[in-house]
Amino acid sequence: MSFYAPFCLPFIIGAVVMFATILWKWGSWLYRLPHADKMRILRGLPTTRTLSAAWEVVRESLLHRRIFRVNPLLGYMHMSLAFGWFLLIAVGWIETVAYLGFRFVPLQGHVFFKYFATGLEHKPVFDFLMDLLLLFVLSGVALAWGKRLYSRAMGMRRTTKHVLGDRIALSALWFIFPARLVAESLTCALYGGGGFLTGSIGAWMAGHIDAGVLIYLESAAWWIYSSCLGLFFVALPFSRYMHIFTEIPLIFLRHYGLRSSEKESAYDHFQIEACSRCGICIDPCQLQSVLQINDVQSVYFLRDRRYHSLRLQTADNCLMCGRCAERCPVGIDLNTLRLNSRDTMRNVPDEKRYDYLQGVDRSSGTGKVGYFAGCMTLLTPRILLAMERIFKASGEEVWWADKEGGVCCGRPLMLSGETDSALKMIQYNTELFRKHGITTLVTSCPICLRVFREEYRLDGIEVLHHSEYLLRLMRSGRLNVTHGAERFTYHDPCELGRGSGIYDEPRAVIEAIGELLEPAETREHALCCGSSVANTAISDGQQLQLARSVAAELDATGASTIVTACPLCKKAIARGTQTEVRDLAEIVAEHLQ
Amino acid sequence: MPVHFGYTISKPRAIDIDHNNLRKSDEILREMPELQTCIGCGACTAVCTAGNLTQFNFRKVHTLVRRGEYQGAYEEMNKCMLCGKCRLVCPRGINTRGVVMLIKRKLGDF
Amino acid sequence: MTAMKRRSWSDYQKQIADDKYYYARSCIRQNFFPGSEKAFLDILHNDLGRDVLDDPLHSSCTGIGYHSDIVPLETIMTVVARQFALMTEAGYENFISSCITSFGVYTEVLATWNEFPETEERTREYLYKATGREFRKPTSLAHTSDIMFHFRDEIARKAKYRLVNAQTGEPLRVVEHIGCHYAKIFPKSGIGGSEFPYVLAGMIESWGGECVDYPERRHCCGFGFRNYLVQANRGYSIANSHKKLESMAPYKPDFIVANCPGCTMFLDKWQYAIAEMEGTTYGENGHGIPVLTYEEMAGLVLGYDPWELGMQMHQVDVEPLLDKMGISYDPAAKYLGRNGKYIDKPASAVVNCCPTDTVYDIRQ
Amino acid sequence: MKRVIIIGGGVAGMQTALRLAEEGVEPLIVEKEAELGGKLRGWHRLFPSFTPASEVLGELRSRVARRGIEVMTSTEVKAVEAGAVTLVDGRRIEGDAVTICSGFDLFDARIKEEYGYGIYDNVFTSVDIERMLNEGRVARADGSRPRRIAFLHCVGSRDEKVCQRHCSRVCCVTGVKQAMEMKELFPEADVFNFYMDIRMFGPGYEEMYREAQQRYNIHFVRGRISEAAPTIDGRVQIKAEDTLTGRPLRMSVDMLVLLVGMRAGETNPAYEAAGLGRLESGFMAPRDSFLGNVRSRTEGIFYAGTVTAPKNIGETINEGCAAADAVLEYLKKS
Repeated sequence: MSFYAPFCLPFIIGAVVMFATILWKWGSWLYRLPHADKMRILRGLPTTRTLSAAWEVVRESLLHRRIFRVNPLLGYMHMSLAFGWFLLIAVGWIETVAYLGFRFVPLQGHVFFKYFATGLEHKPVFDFLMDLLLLFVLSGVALAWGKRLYSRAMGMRRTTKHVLGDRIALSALWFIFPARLVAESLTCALYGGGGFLTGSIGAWMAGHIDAGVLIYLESAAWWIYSSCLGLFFVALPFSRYMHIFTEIPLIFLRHYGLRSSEKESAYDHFQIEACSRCGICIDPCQLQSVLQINDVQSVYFLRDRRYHSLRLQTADNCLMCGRCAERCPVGIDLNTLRLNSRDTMRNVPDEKRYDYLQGVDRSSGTGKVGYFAGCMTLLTPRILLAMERIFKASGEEVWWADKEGGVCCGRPLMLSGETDSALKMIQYNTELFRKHGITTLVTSCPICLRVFREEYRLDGIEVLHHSEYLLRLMRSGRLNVTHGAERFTYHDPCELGRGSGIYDEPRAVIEAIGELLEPAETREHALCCGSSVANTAISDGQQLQLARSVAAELDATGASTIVTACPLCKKAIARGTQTEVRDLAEIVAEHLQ
Repeated sequence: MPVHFGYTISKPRAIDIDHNNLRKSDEILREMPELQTCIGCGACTAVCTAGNLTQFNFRKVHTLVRRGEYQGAYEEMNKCMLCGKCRLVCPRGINTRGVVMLIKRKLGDF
Repeated sequence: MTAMKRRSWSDYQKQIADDKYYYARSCIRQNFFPGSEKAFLDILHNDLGRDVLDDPLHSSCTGIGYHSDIVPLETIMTVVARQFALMTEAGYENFISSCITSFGVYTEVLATWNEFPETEERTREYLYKATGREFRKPTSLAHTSDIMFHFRDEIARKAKYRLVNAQTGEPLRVVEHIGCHYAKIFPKSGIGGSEFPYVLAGMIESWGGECVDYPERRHCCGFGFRNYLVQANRGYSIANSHKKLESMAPYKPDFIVANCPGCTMFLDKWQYAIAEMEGTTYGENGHGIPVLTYEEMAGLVLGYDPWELGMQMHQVDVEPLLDKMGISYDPAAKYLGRNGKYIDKPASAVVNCCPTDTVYDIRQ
Repeated sequence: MKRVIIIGGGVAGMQTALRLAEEGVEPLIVEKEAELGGKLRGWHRLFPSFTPASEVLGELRSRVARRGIEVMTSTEVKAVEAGAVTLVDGRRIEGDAVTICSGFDLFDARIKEEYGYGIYDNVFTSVDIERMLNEGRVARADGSRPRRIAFLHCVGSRDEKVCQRHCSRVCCVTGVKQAMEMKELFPEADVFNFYMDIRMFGPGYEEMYREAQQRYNIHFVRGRISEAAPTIDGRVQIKAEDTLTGRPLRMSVDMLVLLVGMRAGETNPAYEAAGLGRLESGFMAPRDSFLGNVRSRTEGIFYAGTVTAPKNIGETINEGCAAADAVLEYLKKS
């Protein structure tokens, strides 16, 4: 039995191009990985991480569990296409084995088995199974068409605007399975067999169409099917469908501990090309929903970066609130990729920069607990005064790092991509903390907190956000607050919540004082105040628009006071509402017993 | 061979708009038209961390840049820590951090 | 448009005496342009038949010391009082001064006495104690350029040459430069006010020339006393002349005329310094722009011999100008003293400049 | 019927007359020019709404005509007293009250000689610009399009040197308005406004200023031009200090526009001779700044409009009504 017919050619060429390209891409990325990352892979391979990664591949790449969480219909659509196709291939292979036993069958033999197997005795079980799977996939295709018409049904207000290459690949993909259905049905019409789907349609065709025409049509249908496959395969490595294969190594590498950092690395390619441009990141983006900015979201950022057409304007226009990363079904570290893009585009190392910091020390007080107010807290002195009262009430001896003004923590510089310059501040502040011998560092600014925890090397110094610190004081009985009937709502600062994973402590503190009302979108899904230092592209008026929309959601809770735990959020939200906006420390200080 | 008499002809201190090349300044203002709305209140400089430690004066530097005086502007702007306090106090709502980065981007070669 | 100038000029008119002047010389002009003050006296005595007393008893007004913060106000007032006393003793009451800064000093002192009569009393007391002299304030105070302006039409009538290019018949383009102390301190003290004084422009127009209105017309020459006297500050001083020369150069002026000792010297000599320091030369073929005193200008118009006027003392050669005006002169006599001996010559302002074949040098 | 003599037929005079006529009093407007309208006749569009001045003027004039208010044009007043005025030709007109609405005079820019108005071809005043806008053709003296225009604020305002200590108030916003008009006519031109302070006192003025900066890209330089001089190519070289950078600044411009201020009306000394108070600025002194701001020291003589201080059109119209009310109250009592 020969497994070759001229119509197989497009498929064969497509498959060869696709596999060659993918292998070349993966190879070069792996080759260019930093040495430390290569070692991580080698060390991780023989461990259970490999198994858990494989399990995640099944869950995410085939079943698309995370998309189900976004919207069940959307999840089913992705699952039917991915898992359905996978099963078609897998069951198809088993079918071949069942028919022919274990012998070499070329790839096209598996794929076009129906065409080549006309002379063999039928196995109705497989006919039924394969038709069922085809129906499964076709239902996904139908949903995909439907999504184009009405995406809201799948929980998406907006979908991605695709580039031409993606559209070609998408069209090819849409036609693969209908073409297969028609081709297989025509073969059934001529030679009999087939399951409930192909068999029935084939029988119907045989009854209505002249046999001569059928032969002609059959040949054409298989050509079309093969061509669609070939076209899709050629387009795949260069289009968004590269994610189908890239997500798999990404999951493994992630399990081996590889991460993106503020400097670009070869690992970033796995993340970038694992993006399916599903567009789930668009809806959560407040720049889109409030400001109608439509071309900067993570999907577009990754696309532009992948095709080397990234503009600084796009890289800069992001609040880095992390709402998109929270929803990304592939789990791409979107903020870090944006950061290292900014680093590439803007970082200019300058040894002499900030030399003027030498010898600056405006700190006061002595104590093992150091308090770092941060630049923004200096513009919200109520927080500073509240902290002063709290420290006094708890009997804590405090070293005030920057009450009279200090040096910035360095996070804003990092966020803008001037990574090397930020190290100057990091170094300066680290030395300052060390010099004064503190063991605990408290800050009321989540922006500072994040960089202290992630970039500073403060071994031996415990870094706490003041929400954590306050709760600790209250739990240990050093701070007693009165509980009243006041109704608060809480705004999660991005850097504190999604950034540092601190959600419960501020809530516990508030609940000790009064009633806490949650806004519609809260915790991991909380909105950004809009004044994020990460965004240098939007205007003051746009910041205000964002603040108003956030404040509206907080006001809708009916709380009399909006509480937050970030000086910048406090200032930003206060611009958008008449309701009082206070820092956690302020309400604690006010309710001290 | 120039003769040295023990002094040199002082260079004029005046900002000469005819002589200055305003192309970069125009580009900057095109990208950030709100910079023109600066009313010179100086709140940005007053609040500035770098300005309190050095001679750095954000208001003055961007005004000079607008007049086509680019010399040294990049180095001056490099003193900025980008902490963003100035943006919070600007009564005109100017995106000051954006201005710092824009000027640095445009004047990196001066 | 010139109508407006006339209007502003008519707003600032001052009384100028017709005859019987008491003449106060300048300290520095006699070194820089020794022929000019003599020319003034000659023109007034011989051509115009006026009475001018050139009193050997009078002294410096100490203006240079005053403007260099060395001489205190009381001292300069007393010195000025002594000059007035000499004038009173000689029986004159029209005081004229050859130096712009002196003129500014006399104006300032008189204005001070007017505003604060007690200072006048004190000055009278100081003068009497020191010298036993007493004085009357002059009935009119004028700068010698005011006098020349006053007689401009009379001079024009007697003119042998005019400020006109003899070959083309075109009026010469003249840059006029007024010393700062002439009217910038007291606008009323100058003819035509402080912004656009008419004193030199009037002479130029009367004698056939054309004033150049260039952007830095009102700018200081840069002398500035302290700024020049301290060597370290001289770069600032020269920068001012440099700015003026740069500004006037596109207008291709035929010559500069000034009414201040310092300005005339600096606009002339700095041209040489700039050529040496920067290699920039001005004027036709880079030969420099001749700088004249108004007495020299009047002298040329009246047909005086240029070497008699002391024009060989200029850094920038004046021969191109003389040729343009069609004035005949003896090139060989340029650097000969009264006794016929060679008196040496200043360094040529024509340095770092190409066509040396056209340089006027009698030794070649 | 009571008769009120109104000196001056500008905005204030017309509005006062209209209000009086509405209340059944017979006003008589004495106007020295040949037609009603005062300075408004020379204006093109009014800040901050860019309303054509002719709209306001036309409406006021037609209302005056519809009411049949008596107007004496080309008639100049020599002296004023309570209840009568004497004309230059010696005639005496009697009435029951007098309202002085004689307005202001424009500062003569030629006095600030250093700016070269009347000396250099391309130095203009704000009034010239309004005139050119009305004529429909703004251009340099040689007819060419300007590529760089400078406006100088406070010419004849807040200047001790010309004995004009007061602020003329409206020139700031006029400067902004004209700068925007220039930018609309010559989008490729650079426009610089040199100011000492920007005083945007009225509603919508600050917004207009901001728009001029952000949308029109007009450069505002804090510093007063010290002098103007001609350049060889017929432009004007100006010098100022950019005080916000502490550096001298110079440039040549194709047009220099002087925003001339308001000076006290030249007939004000004549009113003073009649025993009415005058301020140091030369404007007439109202009885007090609050409850008596449209009354003179003399019973029966009232003020409206810029005869007492620089005002904009809206304020002047309001004051016309206020003065008329004060007159009516006075007439009721007498």
